[in-house]
Amino acid sequence: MSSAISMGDSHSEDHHHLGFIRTYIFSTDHKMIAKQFLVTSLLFLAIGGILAAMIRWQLGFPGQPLPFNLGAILPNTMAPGGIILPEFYNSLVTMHATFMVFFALMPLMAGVFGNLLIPLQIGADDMAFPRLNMLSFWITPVAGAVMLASFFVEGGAAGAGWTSYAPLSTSGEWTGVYMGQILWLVSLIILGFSSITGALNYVTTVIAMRAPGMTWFRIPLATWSLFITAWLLLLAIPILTGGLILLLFDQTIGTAFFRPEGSGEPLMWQHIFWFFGHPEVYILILPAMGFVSEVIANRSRKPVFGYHSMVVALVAIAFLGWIVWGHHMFQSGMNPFLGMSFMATTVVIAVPSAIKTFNWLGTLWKGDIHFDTPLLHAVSFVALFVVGGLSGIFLASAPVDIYLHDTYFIVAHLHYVLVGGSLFGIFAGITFWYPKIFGRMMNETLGKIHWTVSFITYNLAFFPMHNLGVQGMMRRIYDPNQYEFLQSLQSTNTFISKSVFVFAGIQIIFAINFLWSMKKGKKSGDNPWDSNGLEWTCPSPPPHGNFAEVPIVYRGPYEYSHPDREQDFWPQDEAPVDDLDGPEYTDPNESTESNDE
Amino acid sequence: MTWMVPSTQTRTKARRVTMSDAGIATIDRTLEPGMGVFNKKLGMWVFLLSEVMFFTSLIGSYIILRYAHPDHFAPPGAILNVNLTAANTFLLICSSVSMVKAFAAIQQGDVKGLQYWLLATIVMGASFVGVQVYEYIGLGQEGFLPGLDDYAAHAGGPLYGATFYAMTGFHGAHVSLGVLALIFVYIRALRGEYTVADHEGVEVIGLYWHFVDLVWIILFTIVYLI
Amino acid sequence: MNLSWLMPESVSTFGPALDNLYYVILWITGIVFVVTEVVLVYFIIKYRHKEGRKATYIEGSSKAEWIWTSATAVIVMALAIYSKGIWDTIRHPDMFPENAYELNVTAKQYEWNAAYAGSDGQLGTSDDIVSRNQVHVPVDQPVIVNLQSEDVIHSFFLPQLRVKHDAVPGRVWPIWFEATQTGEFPLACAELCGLGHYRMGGTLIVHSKEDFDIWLSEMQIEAEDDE
Amino acid sequence: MFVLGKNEKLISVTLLATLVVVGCGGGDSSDSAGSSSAASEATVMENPVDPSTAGNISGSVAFEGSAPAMDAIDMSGEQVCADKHSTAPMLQTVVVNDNGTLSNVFVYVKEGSAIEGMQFPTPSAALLDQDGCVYTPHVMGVMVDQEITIRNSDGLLHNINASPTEQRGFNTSQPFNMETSQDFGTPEVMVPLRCDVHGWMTAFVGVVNHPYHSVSDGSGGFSLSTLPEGDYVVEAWHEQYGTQAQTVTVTAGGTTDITFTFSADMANAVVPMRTPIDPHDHPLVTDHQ
Repeated sequence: MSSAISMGDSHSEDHHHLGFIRTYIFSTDHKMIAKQFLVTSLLFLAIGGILAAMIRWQLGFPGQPLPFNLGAILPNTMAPGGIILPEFYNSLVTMHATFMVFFALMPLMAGVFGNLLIPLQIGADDMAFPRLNMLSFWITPVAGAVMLASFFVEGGAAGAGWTSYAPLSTSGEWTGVYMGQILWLVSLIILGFSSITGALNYVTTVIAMRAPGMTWFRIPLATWSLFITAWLLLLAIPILTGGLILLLFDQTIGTAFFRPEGSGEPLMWQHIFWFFGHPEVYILILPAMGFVSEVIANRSRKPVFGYHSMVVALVAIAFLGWIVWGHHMFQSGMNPFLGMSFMATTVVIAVPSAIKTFNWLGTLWKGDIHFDTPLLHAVSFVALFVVGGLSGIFLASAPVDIYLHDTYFIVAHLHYVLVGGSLFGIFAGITFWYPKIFGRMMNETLGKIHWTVSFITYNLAFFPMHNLGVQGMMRRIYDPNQYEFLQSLQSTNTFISKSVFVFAGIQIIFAINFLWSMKKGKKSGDNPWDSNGLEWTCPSPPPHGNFAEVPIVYRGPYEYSHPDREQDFWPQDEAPVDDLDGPEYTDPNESTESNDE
Repeated sequence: MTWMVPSTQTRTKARRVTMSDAGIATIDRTLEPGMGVFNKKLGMWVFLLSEVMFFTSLIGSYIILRYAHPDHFAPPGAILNVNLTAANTFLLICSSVSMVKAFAAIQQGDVKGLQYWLLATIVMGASFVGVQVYEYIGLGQEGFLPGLDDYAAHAGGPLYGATFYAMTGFHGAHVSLGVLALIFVYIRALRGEYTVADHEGVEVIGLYWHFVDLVWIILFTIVYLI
Repeated sequence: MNLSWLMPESVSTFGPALDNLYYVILWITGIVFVVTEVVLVYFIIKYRHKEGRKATYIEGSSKAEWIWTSATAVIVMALAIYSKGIWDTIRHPDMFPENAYELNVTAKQYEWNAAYAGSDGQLGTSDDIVSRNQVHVPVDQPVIVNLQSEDVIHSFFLPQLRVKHDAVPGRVWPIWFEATQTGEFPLACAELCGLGHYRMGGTLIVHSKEDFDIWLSEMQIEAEDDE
Repeated sequence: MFVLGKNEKLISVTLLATLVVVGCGGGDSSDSAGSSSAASEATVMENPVDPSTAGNISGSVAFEGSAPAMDAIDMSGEQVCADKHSTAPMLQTVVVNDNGTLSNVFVYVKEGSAIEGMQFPTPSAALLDQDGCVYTPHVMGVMVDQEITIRNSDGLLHNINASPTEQRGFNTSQPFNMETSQDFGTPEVMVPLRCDVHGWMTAFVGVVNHPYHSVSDGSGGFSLSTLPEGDYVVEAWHEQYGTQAQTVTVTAGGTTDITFTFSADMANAVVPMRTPIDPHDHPLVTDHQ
């Protein structure tokens, strides 16, 4: 038994008392909400992937009809004869990014793991505000439905890019998209409420509901990163909402906040958007850093190298994220002095990023590394995040950015961070905590096939994009062959597209593994990874209320291979030897407690 | 050490009481690592930070636009009725005072006082919104409108109208929501659901109300007076 | 397949400096990349799980962390200072060259219209000469381009001159460059501006000084004929 | 214990259903279905005018004064199009014919109690070609709901940006040789079309709810045929010289001749049409930093 405190037999607190609807649909249980988020956001991930495949079809095989007679199901306003039109291509680019950023990655990070891990890792029975939590989930599919609906309205879906730079996005005059842009705005305004209610919950829960002994520096890094992310969400999303509302006014009631014909300031939109947008970037990567820290420490059976500096680096990245937004706008028209200060703050971010990377390497050093699927994904995260981080240095240097800005170099950079980083981090997280969510292990063979093919085709697809950028290929262009100097890049583009198709296709293996293991996977037991965290002390899946008794935390989360111990792990709630007769600790309010009951 | 946890709610309350003598626990085994406030209050504080950022985006836009295009903004009093709004501001500040009174009453266990002061707050809050609507109608008739093509006031430009309505409108919406929430709390107060020991709801709505009041003082200063 | 990391040939005065900075960063990041990935692969192979192996209990090393933290900080700050010099050359208002030839480029969906001073020698007058999607400039002379837009944001991108700047409606942004070779070079739009964005291309035509004057006077005569 | 798998499927099915419902709801809001069914009904509709009681209007548009010089189009950036023109392509703003008449004048029946409330069959599709980076024809008339087949014969990107005032416009692209169908559901004289890729490309479409419209041709002539007898107000519209109207009486079996006269000094006339978007109308702010 890994835990000194017996879990008791109180599994009876199951929720068969609640009806089907309260259990599975309008559930307030944080684990069920996490599962709901998981299913919906994976669905949105698939939608985003399909849109990406269509973008790559056009770039790989420009002017050719879509394969598998897909053209037959698309209306003539999108793809007559199956050939994608430029305006539909713009919608694809916009909606791909929107779905991936707002409906796939954000809910996968905060929605799924924030809900699943925070209460379990800090030893709470649920979130601070369970009903608000339920609301936070149910807003997401509503916003997603509005976003999807925009494909079906006259004029098509929004086509001004996910950044929706004004004034292109302020009026259908410029794009031919009227309703689609409005639905895009409305959907994201709605989604903002989901993020804020979620973040409110995470912050309050972490601050106020930690189990006895769970001091700040005993919190696992996954929860730390989710806690920092929640702060970023809480403070960044309202900025975006404010901006979206003003843009919506420009679209609908004819105000001129961002419209130059009424003396509005188009650049103000960019400042608002990126003031939100850069923290948003960290919202999408910080949780993955947390998952990877957990997985690497656990699978190499070693404490996280420099736990304190990992936490400090997280906080530092989150803080710096607020003062660097201008580096997205070096070429937008900016006072050159301002540009200089943004460059200085931006390069400083390399410091905490380097700390994290080297500390992961330090964690692997002299470890006992188990090559399970979660570790493979976690190590891929480190390998790919290094690429994304280093390519960021090019872009941080304002003069080099003059050339590389808005080229495929940016596309490569952001996909190395958001796919190589975030998505592989999410895969590490899902494969690692799957047994806790569903009580069964995922299939290792399928997992390794999925990882191998994904990792190889991912790099084949995205690494050459750096070269495209260096050759000057602009992003968001429908057909690069229109430019003579880009025509020699067509073979590279075709190769990239083929790699993307394999990368996208192999995700079916993951989907099969995900669904098959739910029913047929090997039973996992409470603690399949011999892990220290509190989440592994309760049954898999945890019952309603999680812990039979409130766990008491005696040590940090990464006491692996401690020299004083036979076992190579040391659960956080295992009482020290002198406590074997039971904790000497007594609750000063035992009497109050019983009065309450 | 049998510390059964039946539900979040009772547990939260238990923790709150614990905090008063948190010093007993050793550092390693701090029972309560929280901030010394109950969850709903903490949640409201955190939510208000989020609200601060929302108003920051609106006020920030206003400052940027006004700085870039001073010709669009009329001098104080040229279009907006400062006296009327000053009176309205006073009304809102009074409602904050009455909110404090309501909270003080229930801390003493004075349920009647709570009901009385809550009602006063509701009436003043609703009047504030009413005066704002009256002001909007008057301004609209003068051609002070947000739209680029609709703006027809004798001074300033469309950016003035747009920023004015965006900021005061969203503040008005917050006051209206606050009044609705206060009515909900008032009904609970009439049913006697708040006691000396348990009046979290009053405290939480009070926080929100003071925040909305504070935002208005800022808005009044920068929109009407400067 | 074109997998080159080399920048295309540069034909502007500040191009080589910018390229050098790029190659410096490429070398530094390239070395860091190779070292990090090699170490990563080495660790996961060397310390892979074997029967009976137990990991060494190491909680960290402040010395190692100080070393790599300060090394990173020094390198990136050095890069920032190096970048600043080049950035100032290109963008600092005081560094704009004297005696530059000045022209206006107005972007619209989906065209670049370059306007040159007519016979009155002044820009912005009715006798301006306008050329569509073709920007003519003299070689070896600084050129100031006043960028503007009629509708949405476009981005004026001359890849081989290492020039890129957004044209923002409602504002005029001056940028400068000096071509060092005659010939025709691509001009592109680098900011999504609508459905025709991918085709909003043009040509920068760099003339010798004499040819440029000839071209300009021919255009002036043509414009006067139209009057 | 949790019953897993089943609930995941249920959730996803519910979600999919929601999305599909919303999606279909969105699809219905497009009015393309409505207009095409109206068009198919119209093809079976008979012309309500009895030819035996009908007459015709024919005439020409004269031009007075010296013909303004036509502006040449600089097609040097579009070699494909430039090669299609044997002579230098000219802007079609004012086209004065050799016989001193004016082309590209849209002539239509503006008022006429005899045709008030009549339902006319919708004619087959009209063709608007883009060949050599110019619109052919430059001015055209169609009936409400009549299909306009817009053809791209150049094989390079054109977009067709219609900016009417009485109805929702459209802005579609044609990146290669292809045809697109569009129609207008509300009468409007005139709807301007433009191509943003080639700033010189403009065209005008007059949308009326009857078949009595015509455009003056290369010899200045136009004709409106098979009108029921009665009095009509006929209007002539030119993109530069504005509009003129005449009252015309049509007798059964007869042909009434009329002549419109435009002159060079009408150049600043008010042209009833939406002003094309011109951001230069708004003073540009030139301060930076």
